[in-house]
Amino acid sequence: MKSPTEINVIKMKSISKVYDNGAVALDNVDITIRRGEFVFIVGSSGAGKSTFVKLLLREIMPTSGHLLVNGYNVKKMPNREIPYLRRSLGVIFQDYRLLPNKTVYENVAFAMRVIESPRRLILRSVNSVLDVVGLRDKYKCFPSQLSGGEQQRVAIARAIVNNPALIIADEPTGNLDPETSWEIMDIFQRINAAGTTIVMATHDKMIVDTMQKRVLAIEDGRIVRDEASGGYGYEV
Amino acid sequence: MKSPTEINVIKMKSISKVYDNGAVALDNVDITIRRGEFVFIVGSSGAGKSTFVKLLLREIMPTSGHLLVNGYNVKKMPNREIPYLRRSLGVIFQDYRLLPNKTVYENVAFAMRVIESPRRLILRSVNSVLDVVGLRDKYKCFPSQLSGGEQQRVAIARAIVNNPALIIADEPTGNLDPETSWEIMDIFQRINAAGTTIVMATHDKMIVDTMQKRVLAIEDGRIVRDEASGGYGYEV
Amino acid sequence: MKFRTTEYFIKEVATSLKRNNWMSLASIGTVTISLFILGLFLMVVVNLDRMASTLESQVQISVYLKDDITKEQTEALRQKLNSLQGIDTVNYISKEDAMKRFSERLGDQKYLLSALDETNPLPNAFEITVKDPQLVKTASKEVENFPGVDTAVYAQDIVEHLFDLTRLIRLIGLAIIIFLAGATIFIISNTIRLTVFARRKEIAIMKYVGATDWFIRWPFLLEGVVLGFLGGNIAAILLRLAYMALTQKIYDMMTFFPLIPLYPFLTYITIIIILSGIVIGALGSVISIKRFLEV
Amino acid sequence: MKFRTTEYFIKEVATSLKRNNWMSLASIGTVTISLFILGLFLMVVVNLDRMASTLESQVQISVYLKDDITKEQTEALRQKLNSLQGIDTVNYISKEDAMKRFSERLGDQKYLLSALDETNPLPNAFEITVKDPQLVKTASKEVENFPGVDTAVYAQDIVEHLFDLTRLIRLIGLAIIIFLAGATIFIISNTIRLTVFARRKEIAIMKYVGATDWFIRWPFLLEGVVLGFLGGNIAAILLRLAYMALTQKIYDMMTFFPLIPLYPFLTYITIIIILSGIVIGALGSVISIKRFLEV
Ligand SMILES: Nc1ncnc2c1ncn2[C@@H]1O[C@H](COP(=O)(O)OP(=O)(O)OP(=O)(O)O)[C@@H](O)[C@H]1O
Ligand SMILES: Nc1ncnc2c1ncn2[C@@H]1O[C@H](COP(=O)(O)OP(=O)(O)OP(=O)(O)O)[C@@H](O)[C@H]1O
Ligand SMILES: [Mg+2]
Ligand SMILES: [Mg+2]
Repeated sequence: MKSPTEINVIKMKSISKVYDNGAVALDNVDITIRRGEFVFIVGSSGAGKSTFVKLLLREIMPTSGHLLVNGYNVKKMPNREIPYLRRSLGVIFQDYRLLPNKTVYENVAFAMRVIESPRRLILRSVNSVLDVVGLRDKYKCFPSQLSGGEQQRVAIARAIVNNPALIIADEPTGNLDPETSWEIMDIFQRINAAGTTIVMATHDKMIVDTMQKRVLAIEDGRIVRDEASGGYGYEV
Repeated sequence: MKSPTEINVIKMKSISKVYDNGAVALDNVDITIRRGEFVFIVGSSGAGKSTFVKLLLREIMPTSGHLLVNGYNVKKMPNREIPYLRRSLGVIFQDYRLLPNKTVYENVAFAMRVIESPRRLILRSVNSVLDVVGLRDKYKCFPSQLSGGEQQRVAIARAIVNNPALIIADEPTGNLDPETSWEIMDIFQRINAAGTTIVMATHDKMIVDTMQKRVLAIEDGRIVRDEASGGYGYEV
Repeated sequence: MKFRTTEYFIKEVATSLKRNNWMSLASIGTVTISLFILGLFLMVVVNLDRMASTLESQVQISVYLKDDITKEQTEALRQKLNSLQGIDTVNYISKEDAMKRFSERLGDQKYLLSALDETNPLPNAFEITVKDPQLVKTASKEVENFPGVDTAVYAQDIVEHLFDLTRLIRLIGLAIIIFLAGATIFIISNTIRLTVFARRKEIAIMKYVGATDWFIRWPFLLEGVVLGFLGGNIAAILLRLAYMALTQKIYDMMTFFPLIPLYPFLTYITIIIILSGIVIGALGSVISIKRFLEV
Repeated sequence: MKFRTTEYFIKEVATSLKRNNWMSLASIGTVTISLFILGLFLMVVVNLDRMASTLESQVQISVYLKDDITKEQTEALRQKLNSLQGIDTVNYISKEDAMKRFSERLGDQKYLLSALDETNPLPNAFEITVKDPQLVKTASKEVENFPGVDTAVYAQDIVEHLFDLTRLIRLIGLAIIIFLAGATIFIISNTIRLTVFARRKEIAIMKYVGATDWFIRWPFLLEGVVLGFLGGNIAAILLRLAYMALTQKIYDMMTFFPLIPLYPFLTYITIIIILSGIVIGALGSVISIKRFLEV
């Protein structure tokens, strides 16, 4: 991890993203997120939340602007450094992205294998993190043998197993029941309390309203609200 | 569609489902759902909701028991009749299942092509249903060019385009913001008012609590609650 | 199946070929190369077989005549030989002709003939060829008993070697063609299977929204036919070019080595190759999607 | 790379081969068949080349000696011929030997010799062969000027035809081998590409969770090596069996048709085929995943 003492974990300066087909997903976004913050990204379907997330791990390139994540200059970094940027993050993808040919255990362990952790540590960490998300007894299953929510929890386990300094979660509770969602939020809160920055795109009004954390609202690719401790913001 | 006058759209008698790896997903379930009902299936992650749904369209075979859907004897029907059972249903899958090589328009139209609808009717119906879910301007996009919520809405559009007598929705609002979710629920309510039976597995406490419809609660594969007009049932 | 569905299938195939373009190209490439190899060796083997037949048909029996028979007797003998069953050609070689040939055959040792002092010890003869070379032995035995015939001889060991050789050529040729045909079928259908495998999820989804097996199968089958047809065509064109070039090359280099003439040979090869492409492509597709349809 | 990672990669390959088992089998099958075909024609072409060389090396120059030279002069001539550059063998054929051979060659026309009245018009001769058949012409010219030599002759048109034939055989053989090598590379790497394509999403996911290109590449590369090695081995074993069977068959049928002896020929072929399998498998994998790594 580069410059771990940097105070700004994420720094976006007039970032825009226009997809190949002309869809404008982000439009001149300026955002700074500091170490240790817990930030909700809210916004209606297609507002640009996932685009925001994808920029952070350089899954996609910003069309214009300047972006710093964990000290990496995302736009200008050489390709061979991308893996190191990604290792400094824990990402929960909206579509999970589990390896279909690997079991639950192997999927979570994979995140540790890429950083060449010792086998013993892998065994210990994976088991404990599977415990945390309540999937210890499913460790041998393949993703196709899991329910939607179980898959989502494997994705969560993989994202947190390496204790990254920044966790980026795209809709991590979309397929979880309220009870399990709260368990996950509990975990996030504890991780956050230990100093980890958390950025979470979500639709869950109840969670956002209850937690009273910083809220970034995106609409049509623009930041329309940035409250230090706010609610979901739409009345229905 | 077989026997459209049958009063029971779904009739499950002591249905059990044990997966190949020994996981018991449904355990001796007895359920009857009548024409025109609106039923929520709730339950924690891994409770067996999707298994319930998958049985209805014969994606999986029950291990034991007796199951009638839209007049089809799901367990004993010959393979060549399966497509006709499925055409009598509109299914929204938890993982969307859009055709990756087809555009939004083609995906929705596909459900009409399989029943060999006339081209003019396809054009009209698909456009109007895309309007309903708010994706008319994305009709040319491929699924990979859509946000999570947009993909989910394409799946919804495909399920309702043929006006099926029974709509089965597995977590249809998991990736939608509250506002869009309510729009979808509005549509469902209107379709239901016109006589369509709707079975919807969901985690959305707010929706279930507000709508006050019949609620089936599954826990560890067993029906633990069946209320004519209930709430989500868990306090958090 | 309604007309609009047929129309839809055709559009489907065009769209699919375009959207899966590199997979389509990969399949066409594989079909082309496999069928080209198959066609090449088919042409070689057919040519070798022809050559073997030519060689076999050139085995002759020399029927040496007694010195004292008359023109009429000779003529009668010719009739008799001609009417013999299984005889192909009958040629009269006078002793003068024989001497001329012999002196040519001696080449640089021609001066040996000067020792003969202008006498010609060679007999008059008929040279006969038989239709089925297996008949050489029996025919020569029979002919030896005809009136006016002194002896009937043929190159016994050469003939037997020749039969061995042609049998071997045919055997190996057939083995190669059968093996290559099997290999072609395996490789093409394997490639198609892999492209279908890459699309197995699509197939499952189609079934989940109520498509019948044939509704899914038709576009794949048509696609297989198109791929096989295109690959087969390219292979056929390349084969034509190769054969023409080779014929020319061989003709330039060694005129004594006759290949089967271009037409209608190339037409047959073209038809065989294109048909093989279509059939393997169609069957490969249909068989490959079978296991993915069971959802 | 740490040891535990190497260990992990090896386990990965084993697991992957097992979990993608039919794709692995499909790849091995394709490698086997392609390399078998390549190897088969490699063996055929090498044999034909050998045969062509044998034929060429048998071209002789007959050096006819003047009738009046002495034993010493003959001996001196032999020395001179032996010391000539590019000469392979030198054989003395006395006029008696020559007559014996000639009478054998006449076969059923042996009675012609009776007309010679026991005189022997044949000269003494040396038969020489040259190392490089291209030298035949110049060598025979040179030898003709040696003292005691009458004429030096060789079968001019046959030699020229022979050269045409061997050149053609070599040319076509080389063309076929190059073409088949290209086809093998195409088909194998195409198959591998399709199996990698079926796993493109996995590759992308690995990159998204921070794997370096080489971390992803190694297991694929090793898998390619294993597939290539297995396929190559099976092909090599089949080739050995085929060649042994063929040698036996040909030996049984026609003893005059000598193939290259089994060893070390088969050893070379085995090495070439297995190495090709490994190299194509490894390169095919590495090149195929390249475009999927760019995420
Ligand atoms: N193909 C399968 N093979 C083995 N086990 C399975 C398979 N599919 C589901 N299961 C198991 O069956 C149980 C019920 O799964 P199901 O998908 O029905 O849950 P669910 O209620 O839909 O959960 P969620 O809300 O998370 O989607 C789970 O424990 C799951 O692990
Ligand atoms: N690869 C792509 N190519 C073209 N357009 C895209 C692509 N990905 C997303 N878009 C478009 O960009 C916009 C923003 O998408 P994004 O995925 O960021 O939305 P989101 O806020 O995550 O929505 P959701 O809550 O539904 O997941 C959408 O209109 C979408 O259609
Ligand atoms: Mg999103
Ligand atoms: Mg589910």
